[in-house]
Amino acid sequence: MTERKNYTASELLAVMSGRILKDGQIVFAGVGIPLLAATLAQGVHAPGLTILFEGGVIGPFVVPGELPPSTNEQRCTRRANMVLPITDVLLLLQRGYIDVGFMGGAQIDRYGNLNSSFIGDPDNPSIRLPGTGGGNDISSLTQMIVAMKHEKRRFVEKVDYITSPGFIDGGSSRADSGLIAGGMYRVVTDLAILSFDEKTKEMQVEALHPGVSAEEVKDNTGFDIKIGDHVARTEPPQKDELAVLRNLDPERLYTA
Amino acid sequence: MTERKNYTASELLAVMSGRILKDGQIVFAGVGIPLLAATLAQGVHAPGLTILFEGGVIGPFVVPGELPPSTNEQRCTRRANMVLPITDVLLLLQRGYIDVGFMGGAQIDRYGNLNSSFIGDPDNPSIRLPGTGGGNDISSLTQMIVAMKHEKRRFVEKVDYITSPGFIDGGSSRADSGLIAGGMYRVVTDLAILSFDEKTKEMQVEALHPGVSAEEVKDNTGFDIKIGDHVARTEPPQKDELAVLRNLDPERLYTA
Amino acid sequence: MAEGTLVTPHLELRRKTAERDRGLREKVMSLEEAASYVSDGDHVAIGGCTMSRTPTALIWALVKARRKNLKISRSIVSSEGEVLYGSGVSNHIITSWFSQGIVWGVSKVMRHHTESGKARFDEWSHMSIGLRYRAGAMGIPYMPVRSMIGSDVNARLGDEVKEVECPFTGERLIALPALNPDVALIHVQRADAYGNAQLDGLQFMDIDIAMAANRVILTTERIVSNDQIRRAPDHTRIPFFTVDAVIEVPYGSAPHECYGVYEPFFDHMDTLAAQTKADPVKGMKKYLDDFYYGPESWSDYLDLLGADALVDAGRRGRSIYND
Amino acid sequence: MAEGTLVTPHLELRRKTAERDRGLREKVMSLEEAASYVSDGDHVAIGGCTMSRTPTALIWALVKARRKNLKISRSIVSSEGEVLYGSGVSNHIITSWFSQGIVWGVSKVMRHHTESGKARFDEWSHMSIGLRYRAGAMGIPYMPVRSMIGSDVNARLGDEVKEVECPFTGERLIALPALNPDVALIHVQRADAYGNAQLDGLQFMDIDIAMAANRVILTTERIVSNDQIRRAPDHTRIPFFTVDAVIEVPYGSAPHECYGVYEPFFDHMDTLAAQTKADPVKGMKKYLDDFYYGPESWSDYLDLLGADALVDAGRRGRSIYND
Repeated sequence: MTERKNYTASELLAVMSGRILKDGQIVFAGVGIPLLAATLAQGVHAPGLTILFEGGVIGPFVVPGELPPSTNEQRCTRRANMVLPITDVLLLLQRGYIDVGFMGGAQIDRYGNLNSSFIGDPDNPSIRLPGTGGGNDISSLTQMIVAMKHEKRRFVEKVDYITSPGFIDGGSSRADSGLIAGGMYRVVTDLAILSFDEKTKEMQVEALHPGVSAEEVKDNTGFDIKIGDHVARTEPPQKDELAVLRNLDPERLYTA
Repeated sequence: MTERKNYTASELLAVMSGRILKDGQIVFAGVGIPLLAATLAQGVHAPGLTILFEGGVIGPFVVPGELPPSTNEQRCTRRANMVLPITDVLLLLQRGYIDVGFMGGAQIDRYGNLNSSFIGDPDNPSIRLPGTGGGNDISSLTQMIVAMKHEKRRFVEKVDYITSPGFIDGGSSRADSGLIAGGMYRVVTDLAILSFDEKTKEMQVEALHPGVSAEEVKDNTGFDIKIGDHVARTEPPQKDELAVLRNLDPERLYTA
Repeated sequence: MAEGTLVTPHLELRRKTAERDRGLREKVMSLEEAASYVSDGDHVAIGGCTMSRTPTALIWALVKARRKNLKISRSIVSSEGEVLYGSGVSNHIITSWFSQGIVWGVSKVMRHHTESGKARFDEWSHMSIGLRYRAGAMGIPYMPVRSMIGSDVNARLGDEVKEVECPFTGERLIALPALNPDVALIHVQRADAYGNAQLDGLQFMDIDIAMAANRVILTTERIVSNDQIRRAPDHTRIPFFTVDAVIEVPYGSAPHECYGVYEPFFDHMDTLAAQTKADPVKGMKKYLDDFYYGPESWSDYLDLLGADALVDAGRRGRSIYND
Repeated sequence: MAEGTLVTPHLELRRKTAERDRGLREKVMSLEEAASYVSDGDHVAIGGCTMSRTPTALIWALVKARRKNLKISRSIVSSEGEVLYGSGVSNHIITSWFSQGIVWGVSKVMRHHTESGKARFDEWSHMSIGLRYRAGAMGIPYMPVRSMIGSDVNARLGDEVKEVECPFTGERLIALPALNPDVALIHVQRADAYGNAQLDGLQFMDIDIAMAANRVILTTERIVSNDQIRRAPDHTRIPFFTVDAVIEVPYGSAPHECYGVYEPFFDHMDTLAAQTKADPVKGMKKYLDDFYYGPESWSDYLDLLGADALVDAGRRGRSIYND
């Protein structure tokens, strides 16, 4: 990265993933970067974007400086259009009302499978992670955007455990397993925007962030990742984007 | 019947069936006689009886003189403990929370099967009746009390069509068909109280109403019905029972 | 729905949903515009139950638009079913019970159309209708149930129900096919311009119908601000993104009731029952001429009901909150 | 539940329900009496989610009563799971996510117990947990679902999930086994003495849990009259006949939140996280000694939280209605 950057890696993540969201979409968001990015998108280019939370919330407005600690507390319901039981909000994914699921990730592999359950052998793990929450449901039932730090230990050849399915073993294996809808759409990192090959379903570089080289991405990825010769380059975060973001999280809870 | 009776056949029906209900029971009731009988029971001997209506009502108080036209209008919800969607109130039957289903009947047969759909051949009926409503669900999923006029054309050897299952073909045929719970408990008529043989599941006379002879029941039943030599006899409607009933339905909408 | 397909395959259902504009946008329109959202041959689910929260104004608009061959489903069908049969808007109704109402006996109009073979009345148990909508709302193709087993209701439905075995207990159950209507017509007490609807009192099957349908047309006694909706989000029962059209129609269920706003117009219902009892064909034709084809607007229709009747029904309706 | 039986057979479920006194009767009691409704080895479902409407006071009473070997299920498990593991009340938790809360990182107490094999943490997807309760609430033995397919979450559950085929579309789905807990613990904003409960704001899975369970113990911020409940019956979410015990417990979810009444006690949660992060065993022991074994009554427990914290959490909680 260049020396001149006036934003943190987390801010870059929030801005870049927020830009992918389109006006009018219905987005099932986790807390942290996804929530910030979606709220940022509402403020900048997508006023008709609707956010849903796993706790049972449709169309809330997040109050700047009062970010919710999870998707299941009353702060998530500020000025919401509707609250409903958890099972029912998750069923909206199964019915097909949701355009995008948007969450963070701890470990991802070549085919976009996510692991948030076990590091190491699940029968004898070195770390027991908190688990799927709604992650498995979201990634099974809709199109996904994942925002995460780009580190070699997080981008692995094969996850230790598929908590939230991406394209499983690539090719048609996701649909073959019975997951006939949804799938990974984009992975947004602090280095690049990643997409998946239409046929093989392997992760590839869609665009590099300002000042990031192809080498840097390869070095921070635990598998061989395809980067085209004429790969696109993203625009750096703009003043208005950063201003909205910093107003939302003045204490830098999620954007330190 | 004797000359001295000071009540109508419908009042007799309401009183006799109301007496069968026990304090603390949860009763799924239809409008008309069932609703009157259940409200009467609350007023006389079962203050802790809870009434449920198909429209989605738990524990209402019916206002005397404002009887609801069906189980699906706001009059059914007066001072209710809870209202909920139709599907959910019916699911309480499937879950097993309901002690008794209580409804009227148009046509019944030897094994307690009810028909409220077709008179004659269903493919070319002489009368198309309104259909099951929740009757099929109630009789499939809980113990039943049916209140109806005792007439030969209503008590038939075999119903033209099983809308609400009783004991199907008798014996174990109900359970064999897959209906593992519930079944007919009592049929209350203006002549007698009828029960079902434990083994054969054939309708039999449990008790005769005041002044009614065994012959009279046989003459008004379209199949050979068993009456024991020492059959019980019900007590005539009491003053307090008739007073409560007449207060509920002063215009005799359902007790003419 | 493709002709002959009982259950919409999941990917087709998703495609239809993805095509809808589900963003937060105003969608207030007239009854006439809303009627154009229903095409001849559509499966139309009707909200409410019997004489409660019937979307009468929408049905009135469909009759006036001379819509044809609609397949109708509803929890319990009352006089609106007689209107649909009588006007030729539908000759196929799927429900659990069909008559004007218990107090008026068996509907002569229903009998006339079904016994003559002019129209079809498919009978399912009440809970089965509800669970078919619910499966549709949940995005699953079937729902296991313990009802209807062993009866002729089940037998008569033939291949439209299947027997399944629980893979855990071995218990035998019936699989009900999911129902995803092409259009749902729903009347509520209040909604905002985006379609967020808040229902008071009895809910019937309306929430499941809204979630299951591929289009939802909502009439409402009044349109309130989105701010008011957001002040009590736990009272919102239907989310805006399931709704495609919002129309403000005071007395939109008349002559049926709208919980807490007005009770049924009993005298009107008595008159209708009497004239169809006398002659189901001529009686219904007169009713349609008088109240459907005659009045040019919904206001004209209300004029025909009469101010006294409107006031009386309203007084009785609001009385639920007097206790 | 019979040992080893994943799904309670229908007739057994019905028998248990029939045995309960479901009549309209008062059932107000103390926390100590209510704790006796839970037996060692029971499957106990916990209402709320993460740090919201957790029935903390009931869990506190179970810890004090030294209950053992409870099998616990919940939507998402937070610090109450650390307390259950740490106190030995449970060594088997079934949930979709288990940590104190996202902002505090991965729970060291959860890690200590699961990585050492001292305790079991069965992971299901969030919707799967919800649909298992819902199937239990509906009285069906399984629910078909399109989630969990193809993942290791599914694979690791082995025979506890089955693949089924839709008899109409041929689509492959997963069958989730119905869950009918022995006991449900639920905390609400208000209920009457009979157990009619009205919940404000987020509902989580509480309604399904109450319907599914074989016993329900309800704590409530306040007990209101049955008259008040009857004035707004469409706000009642849990009907009295599913409830076996009612206890009035102000601040019954502290240090978690109760929607509209108080927000989480964040400082308390920070302190707990810091001391278990330093040492999951000693840190948890100290927490239990200080806040569970130490105070003799729930009032003593609230005294330990401190008046300032109670007032502050209350001010933040009520602020949801300030807009």
